[in-house]
Amino acid sequence: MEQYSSKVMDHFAHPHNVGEIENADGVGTVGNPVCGDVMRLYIKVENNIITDAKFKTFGCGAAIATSSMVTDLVKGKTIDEALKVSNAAVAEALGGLPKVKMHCSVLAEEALKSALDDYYKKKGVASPVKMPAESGHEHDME
Amino acid sequence: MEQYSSKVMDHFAHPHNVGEIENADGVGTVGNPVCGDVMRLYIKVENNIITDAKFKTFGCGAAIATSSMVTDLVKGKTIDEALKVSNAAVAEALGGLPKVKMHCSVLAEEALKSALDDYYKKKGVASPVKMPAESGHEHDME
Amino acid sequence: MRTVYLDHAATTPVHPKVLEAMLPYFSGKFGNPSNLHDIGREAKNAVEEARAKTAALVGAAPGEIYFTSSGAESNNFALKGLAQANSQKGKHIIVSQIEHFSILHPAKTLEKSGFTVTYLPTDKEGLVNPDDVAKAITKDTILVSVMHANNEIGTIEPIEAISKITREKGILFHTDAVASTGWIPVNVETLGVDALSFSGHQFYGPKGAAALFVRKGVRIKPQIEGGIQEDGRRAGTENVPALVGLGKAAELAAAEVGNRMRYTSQLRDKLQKGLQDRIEDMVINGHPVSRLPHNLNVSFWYVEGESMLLFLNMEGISVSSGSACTSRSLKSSHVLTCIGTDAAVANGTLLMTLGMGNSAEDIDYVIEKLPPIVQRLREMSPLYEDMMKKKAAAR
Amino acid sequence: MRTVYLDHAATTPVHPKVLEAMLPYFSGKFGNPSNLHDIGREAKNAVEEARAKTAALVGAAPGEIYFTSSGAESNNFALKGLAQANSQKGKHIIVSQIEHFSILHPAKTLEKSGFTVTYLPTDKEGLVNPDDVAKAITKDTILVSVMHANNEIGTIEPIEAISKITREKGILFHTDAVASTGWIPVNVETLGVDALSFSGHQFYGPKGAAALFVRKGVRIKPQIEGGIQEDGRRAGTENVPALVGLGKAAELAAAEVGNRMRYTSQLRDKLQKGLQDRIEDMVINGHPVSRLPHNLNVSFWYVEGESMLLFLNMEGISVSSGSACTSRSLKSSHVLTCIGTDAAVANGTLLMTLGMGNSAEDIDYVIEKLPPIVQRLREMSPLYEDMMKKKAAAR
Ligand SMILES: Cc1ncc(COP(=O)(O)O)c(C=O)c1O
Ligand SMILES: Cc1ncc(COP(=O)(O)O)c(C=O)c1O
Repeated sequence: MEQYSSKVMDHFAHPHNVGEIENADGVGTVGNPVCGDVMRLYIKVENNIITDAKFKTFGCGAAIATSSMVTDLVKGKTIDEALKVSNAAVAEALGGLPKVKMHCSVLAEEALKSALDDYYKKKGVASPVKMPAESGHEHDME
Repeated sequence: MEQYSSKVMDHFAHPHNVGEIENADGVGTVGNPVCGDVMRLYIKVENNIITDAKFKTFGCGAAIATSSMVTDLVKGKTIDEALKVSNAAVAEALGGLPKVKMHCSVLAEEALKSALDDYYKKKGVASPVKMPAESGHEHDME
Repeated sequence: MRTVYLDHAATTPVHPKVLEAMLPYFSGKFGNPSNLHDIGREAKNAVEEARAKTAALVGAAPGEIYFTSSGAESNNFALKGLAQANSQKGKHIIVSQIEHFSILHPAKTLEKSGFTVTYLPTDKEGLVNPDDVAKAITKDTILVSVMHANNEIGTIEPIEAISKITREKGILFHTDAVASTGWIPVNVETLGVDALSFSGHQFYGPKGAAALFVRKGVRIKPQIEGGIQEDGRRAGTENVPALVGLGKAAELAAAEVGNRMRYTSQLRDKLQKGLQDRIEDMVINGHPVSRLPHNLNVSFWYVEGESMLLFLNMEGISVSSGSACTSRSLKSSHVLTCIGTDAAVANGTLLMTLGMGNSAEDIDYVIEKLPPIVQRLREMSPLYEDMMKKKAAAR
Repeated sequence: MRTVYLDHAATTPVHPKVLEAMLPYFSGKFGNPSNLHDIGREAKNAVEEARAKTAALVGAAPGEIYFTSSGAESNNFALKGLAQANSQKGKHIIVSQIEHFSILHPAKTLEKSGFTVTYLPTDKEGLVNPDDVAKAITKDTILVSVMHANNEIGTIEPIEAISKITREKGILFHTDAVASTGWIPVNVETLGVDALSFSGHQFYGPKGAAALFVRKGVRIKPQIEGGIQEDGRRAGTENVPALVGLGKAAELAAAEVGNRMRYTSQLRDKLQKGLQDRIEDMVINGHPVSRLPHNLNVSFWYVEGESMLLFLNMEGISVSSGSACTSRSLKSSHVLTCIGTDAAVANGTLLMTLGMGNSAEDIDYVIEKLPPIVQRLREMSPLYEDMMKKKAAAR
């Protein structure tokens, strides 16, 4: 395995936005303890803008760092903007991820999309969210 | 390969009885350059006693040492006594030989027998010499 | 900051006396043992002296020791070499499911070339049942390989009971003693095995030097072919300094093994108790008694292994998550799967293996540092959140 | 007494800078590269740095270098691994008759498992004819292995001409560059090969560290299985200090190879001329021009090699009789047989290989000491006696 970037280690050692949001507007939980990662992402939405995002994650260093980064990235974004946040953007913002850990960024994107999907459902609106392909764990992109 | 004993190295570095005997009473040449050893043994016989023995040898350290030793051993012996000198006796007198070099002691015995055989022939007497089995090179005894 | 190395099952530092023994053989006495001149002889003599010492550690004759470059090579050599050389007698092999991959992968390769392999399960504490071995034996069985001690959970297998069975049936028995050698007594006569692997870097010897014991008269097919080294059974110029180091490490281990057992097991017990007293929902893996003295393998519910490992690393504490050899792979341990550890908690496993360089203060330090790391990660864990909510709801 | 080491083809001393580079990795930075903590990382980084340097020496990418424990292992890995992984395309292999036994014996083993092998002869100077390679190729051919330079007679083979042919036909080409690497330029692009073996202890690196270059995209079946090391292609805990040493030796060799060629060839030529001027009935083996710069292989009529070697050893001079690897066996060299050397004179062969530690005075010393040894042994030789008598009779 390649080494984690210093940015990954930073977000792992001092993750941003850890915790729950009471009465969140959207919550998404993805992953599986058997596979080694579970992410739960909470969002607070006001006037179509994500005013707060928090996470809880069971997983490796990269899982925690991508959770931290994805919550950072979406805060202050509109729902439409947040929908465009990709796993590649998360990985890039972290200064890259080891190949074998790219699936963690995919999981972070999934957690976000799942929370947004939940937000639409809670609002009673048809969800435009397309979940990424469920290929996370064999993902071997660069 | 095990190491040569100090006695072998002694006889190799300072071999006894190197040379030819002019008008020898018996000469025997055994071995083959292709196999890596050729021994030629000369004997001088007076009153049924081997009064002198000399050798020339093409071969490895053990071949030279066994040649030196076998000539030492037979000098002063009667023909009958000389006929009983075995390869094991030569090897033993040298403080042992590495397994893969035991064939050299066999060759030394053969050279001696061949010289004795020649002695009988030259005398015009039926030779009682039995040459050792021609197994020298695969010999792997201890 | 204190540094505490608790990863001796991955590798050990070279003992200063071992390095001292090796040093003359790099640039000074650098000969090739195959050469007949004095410089070659000197190297040859050093290798043979090392062979005698290495043999003595496991109670073998020097002529029964073949040097290799690693435990993995010894295992490959044993499994493939014994199977190939004895296939006229049959083509069935028995191994346990908790073997190291350097046994399991060669077994798979042999399956592809016409052998059949039975993979024996273990009980929940990692023990192979000798009765299972007896039942698995068919007329076609030529080889059994069960490890002496497991490198992850530390369980020591009932090798003597198994060898009784194999001897009765005239079947070859190999044991992988890479994890045990140097830490508990290992003797090929007592164990009753026909072949046994061990590796220097696991007991204060150098990397690159390992051995396979093969009982006199047992046939084995060379895997690295084309040289007169190792009695024609393993080609390649001998790694003289490393073999000298292995010999020295073997000598030290033979003299010290009792002390090592006492010292490390007492620290290990202290560590185990300290963690048990401070951390809830923690599982000790492996056998409670028949276990390597320096081994502690623990699974923590709701947290993942790598993140614990990384936080411990920041505190100067080195441990493994799962087995050393798979710690860069994503799969959770096949050993924990075999003993039936819940897959969810298997991912939260730490392997801590102690050594002679660890002190009681080191253990106190780990007992101080690990519980808050586990707690912090649990507070970050959605699985812990769910459990707490369930608990609260039940109240 | 002066000591003159003329056996660099058997092994070389570790360069002081190489040993210096290795020393921190035994007891200090002793980590297992598979481990994720800092101590493991440090070792991993050291191995990857060594891989980059080792790759650079032969013009490869770091990802194309697989570390092994010896040249013999690299050769076994190449021949069996490439054949096994590509057998769906065909089952015919071509090698030369003068390959090292670590190619020839695996070839025999492959024959037993269904492959067919063509063994190409050479000319009297040890050259393989590229046309012979072209003619030997069939539809079923998947692999050619011809050594870069022969370790006994030093002949450098026309690898580029052969690789032109194999590339056109889409056949894999491996070359054993164990004897050449570090002594003449070796570049996988220029040579046009798909796989190439080399070994550290042959060029001032440590024993126990060698490499196999495998071109990106070429499939090879692991021979030591069951670990994630070497990208899953060669299991076993990495021999970190030795690999660091190999990297350093590669770096030194890359910088120095021109100098090594000049320095050793000039001394070698002096030695060759000195002996030719003083000793009759002497044969220089190998190619007069396309030959390793530090190689001198000579056969002397009427005398046997070991006895010369032992007398030279008493004078402090270390040489080999025949190849290093067979010098403890009784058979005369298969290489000399292949080039048609008379079997009688083949047994009187000395291999002298020079190095950077040899001085002009050393060569003068050998030129002084060897002729009387040859003369003394000739005077002891019945073959010489016969020849002299024949000469006298003819006069
Ligand atoms: C041409 C050649 N190939 C392979 C080898 C084997 O290399 P090693 O000694 O590293 O096993 C040698 C050894 O001398 C050699 O000369
Ligand atoms: C039980 C067991 N067998 C084999 C091996 C492989 O040994 P090596 O690391 O020397 O290749 C290991 C390595 O940790 C092991 O623990």
